[in-house]
Amino acid sequence: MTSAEPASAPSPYSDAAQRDVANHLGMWTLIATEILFFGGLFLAYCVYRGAYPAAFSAGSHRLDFWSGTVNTAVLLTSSLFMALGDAMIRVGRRRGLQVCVTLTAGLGVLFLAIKFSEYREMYAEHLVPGIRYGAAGPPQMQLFLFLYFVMTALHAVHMLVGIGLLGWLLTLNRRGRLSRDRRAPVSMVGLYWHFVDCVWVFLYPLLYLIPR
Amino acid sequence: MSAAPLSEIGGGAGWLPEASSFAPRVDRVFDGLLAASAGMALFLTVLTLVILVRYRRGSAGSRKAVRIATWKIETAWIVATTAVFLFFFVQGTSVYLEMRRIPAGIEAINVVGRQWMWDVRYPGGRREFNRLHVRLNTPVRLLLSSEDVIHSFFVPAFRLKQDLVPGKVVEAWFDPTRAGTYMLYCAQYCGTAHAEMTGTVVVLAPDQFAAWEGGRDGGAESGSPGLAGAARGSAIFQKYGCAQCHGDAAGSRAPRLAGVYRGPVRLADGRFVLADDQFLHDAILRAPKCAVAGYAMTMPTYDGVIPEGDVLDLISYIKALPPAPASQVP
Amino acid sequence: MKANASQWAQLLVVYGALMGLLALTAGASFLPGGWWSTPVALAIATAKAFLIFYFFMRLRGQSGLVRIFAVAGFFWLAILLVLTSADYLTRLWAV
Amino acid sequence: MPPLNPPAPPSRGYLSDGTTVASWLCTRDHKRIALLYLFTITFFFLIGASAAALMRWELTRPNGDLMTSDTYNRLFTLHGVVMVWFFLIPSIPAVLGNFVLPLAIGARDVAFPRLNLASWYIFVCGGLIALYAIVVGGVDTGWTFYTPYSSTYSNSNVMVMATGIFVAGFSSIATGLNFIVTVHKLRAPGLTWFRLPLFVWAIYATSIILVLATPVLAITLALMALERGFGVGIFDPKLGGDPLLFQHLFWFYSHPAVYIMILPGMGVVSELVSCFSRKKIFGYKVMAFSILSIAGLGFLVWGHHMFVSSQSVYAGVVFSLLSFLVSVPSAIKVFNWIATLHRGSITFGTPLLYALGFLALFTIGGLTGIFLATLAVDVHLHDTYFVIAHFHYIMVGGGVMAYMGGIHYWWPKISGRMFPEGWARFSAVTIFVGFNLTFFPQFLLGYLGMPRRYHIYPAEFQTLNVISSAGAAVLAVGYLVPLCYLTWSFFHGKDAGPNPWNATGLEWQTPSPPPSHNFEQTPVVTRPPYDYPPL
Ligand code: HEA
Ligand code: HEA
Ligand code: HEC
Ligand code: CUA
Ligand SMILES: [Cu+2]
Repeated sequence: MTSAEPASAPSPYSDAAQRDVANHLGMWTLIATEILFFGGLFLAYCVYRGAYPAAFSAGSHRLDFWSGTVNTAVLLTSSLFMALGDAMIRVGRRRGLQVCVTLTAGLGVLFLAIKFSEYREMYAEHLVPGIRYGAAGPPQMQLFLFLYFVMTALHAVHMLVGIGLLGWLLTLNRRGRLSRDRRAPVSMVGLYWHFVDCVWVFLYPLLYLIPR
Repeated sequence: MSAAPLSEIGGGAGWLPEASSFAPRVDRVFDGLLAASAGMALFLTVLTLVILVRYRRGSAGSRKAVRIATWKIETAWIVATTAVFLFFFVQGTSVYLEMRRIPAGIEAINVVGRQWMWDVRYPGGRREFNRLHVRLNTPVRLLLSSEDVIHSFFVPAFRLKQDLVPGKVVEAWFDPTRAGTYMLYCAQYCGTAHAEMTGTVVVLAPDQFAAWEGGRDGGAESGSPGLAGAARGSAIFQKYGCAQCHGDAAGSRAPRLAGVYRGPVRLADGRFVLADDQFLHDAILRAPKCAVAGYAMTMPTYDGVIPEGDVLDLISYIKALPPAPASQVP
Repeated sequence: MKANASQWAQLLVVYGALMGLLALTAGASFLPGGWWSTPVALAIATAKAFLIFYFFMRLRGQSGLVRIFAVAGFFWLAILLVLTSADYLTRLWAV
Repeated sequence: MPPLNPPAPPSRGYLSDGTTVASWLCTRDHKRIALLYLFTITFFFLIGASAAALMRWELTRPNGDLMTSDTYNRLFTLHGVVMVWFFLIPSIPAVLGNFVLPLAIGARDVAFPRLNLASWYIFVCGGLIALYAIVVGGVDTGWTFYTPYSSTYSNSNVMVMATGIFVAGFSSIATGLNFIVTVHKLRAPGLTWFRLPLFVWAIYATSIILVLATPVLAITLALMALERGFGVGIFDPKLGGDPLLFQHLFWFYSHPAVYIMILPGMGVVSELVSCFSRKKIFGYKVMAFSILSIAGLGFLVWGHHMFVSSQSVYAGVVFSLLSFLVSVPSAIKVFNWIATLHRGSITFGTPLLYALGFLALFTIGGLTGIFLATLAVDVHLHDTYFVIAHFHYIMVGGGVMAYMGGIHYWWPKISGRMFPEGWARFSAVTIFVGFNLTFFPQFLLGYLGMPRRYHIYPAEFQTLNVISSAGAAVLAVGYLVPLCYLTWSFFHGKDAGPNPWNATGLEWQTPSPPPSHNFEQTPVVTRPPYDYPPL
């Protein structure tokens, strides 16, 4: 969708600027779709938190506050490096891009590792509804924990896709396919990565910071 | 259950009767909509046909542009349409709010929906299946709940419909204004036998209602087991809704009863017992004690619901069923 | 080159603001909670999201059309939340 | 615009640019992808129609003795799922939209040709998964998948079918995204927004709905499937979950989805009415804005499917009011189409017959939608055959009629050949008659109280049901005849020439069938749309 076409293939575009705007519009449309994809989960969260505030608070306090907080910092930092990488390729610094994207992907992997250790911890504590559950507490706490797992797992799947896209950028760059004038893939992957970061920015207070 | 006779639907009237206090009000809104829509549709049809004939290619009609500014025409019909629509919105909403305003201070009848039967429990402790008896011209309040999936309590003659949602109790009410027997349907799809989750609402004049309250369905006298009992048992089997689960069309929700008698039955706890009269008796009245292996415990307890005489007739009926070809052990 | 230095500086400033907001919201969660806790946490999250959209995702340099596309998803999400709340918040009201 | 009279086509344009199977399966040409979609959805239509035929056969008997309840329940679920997600939603957008939209705006292709091809593969994947669910035993939840029946109690292949619909949803999203960007960025020079044909407006508005509503369906089906798989979930009443939340999420998608199914049809009908009355569409700007307002307001009315679900009374009132308001632009469109015919120079080609059928049947379906939006009346009519008749009048009488009209109108462009006019008129009239015979009795059945999804019904409903089934047989003839003559004419029809209807619109300035790159030079537009010479 975004890679450079071979010169022989007919392009629907008349010039590069038109293609660039089209790519941006396409990516932002995809992000709008993604907002509503997560939106169904946010709606369920709002409805049930409104209905069962105590159970949600109890569930929230079974989560590991520090894992969530550190993970937020990790993702914000990864977004910084993604933005720096974009700034690098804008002035043609391909080495700089390589370093920044590598750091971004590394922080993404770190995020997933912390997330996974959280999951494992909760599995050990019988806090996984439907798989291993035995927590004392109101039955509605399972609604919170179920939403926690679905929301964070869907987010983690998006992270995995994002890390794959970052790997693709690294490959393109190593093959010399990215430059100051051919940087659409960097912008597109960047938009996606920042968006996934934004989703977490909302998940963090909603899941980890419910007051007692 | 299938093909109810005419009288079951309309209480004798061929067209849909107006048998509750708000039925006429709903119908007046409907009639208004029908008149406006039919008038509009007819007008547009005639108009279009006239245009098609007059302005077919080569006809003599004038092709000069219309003199009125387009925006004026557009504004006119936007405003007119909106006004007509708002009129019907107000009408429909005011009647609806009245239908939802539930009169206070009436003892409620509990109606429990279950795949695929209606379990009606009256304030006095009396219980009926797939049948609701009410007194003419006396408002009735229903507390609707479901034990499994969503069902919907639908009596067309009353213009009444309300979903039964598992996990909550929903209120509904009606004021029957016409004696008769009316169809009750489950209107929300609820699985295999959704189309058979039907029943009747019987609206009785006050004296008949008092007689019904006094008796127990005319109190079937307990008869001796035997063929006559089996014949009566067949009717009772239908009446209490046994066939909903044990009938031939019911799928695999409940064990087939043909050939059960004097055979081995494997219970849920692994034991085998012999299905003798005592077992059948207990299975009907106290199902949980006789949980059969391989089935969900969905059979209601009929203790205090089915008179002892009817139980004996049911047992006669089950004994008399021709044995099934296949093994009964699930 | 100078333009770039200022651009990187700007990204770093935004990053600092993001981390500051994170510290703020994490710290606030140790205070005794009240009715204001969740609105404040969501306001901070919204501020963070705005910074990410506006600077990291470069909405500030984009045309109005792209900005409309960026807002559309949130607008439709608001429709979903508001009209569903119209049901849940009024269920117990008397008729 | 007068046609440019391009030189006679040397061959059959895009059809002869490579004839191997690979040249079709790896194509990025929007016109070939449109044909791939055409074959696929025709196949699914035949499946859905066969299910309808079996259902109508069963419904001739009140006792339900031709098939078991489980079979019947699987049939209407299969029918609803296939007809909605695998036929009608992709019908006009993915076939006619794909073929015509780039031509109509003077573009060489859509914005993302590879994504376009990928969307077809995704669609086929979803379709195969759905077919697998049908073959291994079907699904018995109804197309609405209401919980807790779907998530807990059903014993059928709910997960597989939900996966198929989930996958097909991403095909919808890809198509919508592609069309939005195409309309924004690839219009020919001079083709300003208010010079766009209304068909393009309609596809654009539909694409917005596709992109913003479909993801909500995807997450809803995923939540339902998770609940089914793990035995725990957010719709489960035992944990305090609310089955109504599922309904809110489902209808937040599925009401906008009904406008996905009708807006493209409205766009097609605008083209047909204007072309066959040789007159500019009446109130062009109002028509364009009404398309946009239907798409926008359509997101605000989903609660009208839940009036008796025990949602809040106040929410019901709000949703009822909004449902009346969303109907205003539809009414305006009907008036404008009739005003377009007024003082035109009307020829009765087959496409116009379909457009007139659309006008009549959509109006009846829409007016009965007004009945259903009226709170007090819907309490009685909800989940009866009145609703079935309402939406078949709009979706079959409106949507499918418009699709057939569009296929006939652009067939000369797609195939380069003319269809036999006599047969085509015969089948258009047959469909109209058969349709009314099938579905008008269902309004009466519904008012008398026959519930939906019932194959065992009181005996006095039999007469009307038999009439309805007889109508379905007539309808079957009306649908099968075009299948035959269109296939025949693709190979043996008369040469059409570039512009057989003398229509305006950029697509008619190319040879028929168009060459692979559509235009030799990018056209420059200087005139308003529907610029027919004065009469
Ligand atoms: C393409 C599909 C389509 C379209 C376009 C519509 C359009 C409309 N629908 Fe329909 N609808 C469905 C498909 C569709 N519907 C389906 C599939 C269901 C059932 C789903 C299920 O449960 O399985 C359904 C169910 C449904 C219900 C729920 C019924 C119930 O289950 O109880 C309601 C209730 O409000 C409703 C209303 C409307 C309205 C008000 C419109 C309006 O948009 C119609 C507007 C059009 C007009 C109004 C006609 C033109 C007007 C005039 C010519 C002017 C006349 C002027 C005057 C009267 C002054 N629809
Ligand atoms: C979106 C499009 C769409 C279309 C085009 C149709 C087309 C038709 N529909 Fe359907 N229908 C729905 C969408 C659609 N429907 C939906 C969403 C439901 C609700 C499902 C639910 O409740 O969950 C429904 C439900 C529904 C019911 C109600 C079932 C019930 O509630 O119990 C009925 C009953 O008559 C029906 C009939 C028909 C008929 C006769 C046609 C006819 O127009 C079809 C015309 C075709 C024929 C009559 C047969 C022709 C045969 C062939 C062309 C092929 C033959 C080939 C071979 C045998 C190889 N439909
Ligand atoms: C809601 C469904 C349902 C209804 C209604 C129902 N049953 Fe049952 N019945 C079951 C199920 C499920 C079982 C097996 C599990 C159990 O023992 O409860 C069963 C078991 C039985 C058995 C024991 C069968 C065996 O194989 O040992 C008998 C006898 C019986 N039912 C008779 C009746 C009679 C008589 C009625 C009506 C008065 C009736 N049932 C109504 C569901 C039902
Ligand atoms: Cu109970 Cu349908
Ligand atoms: Cu709707």
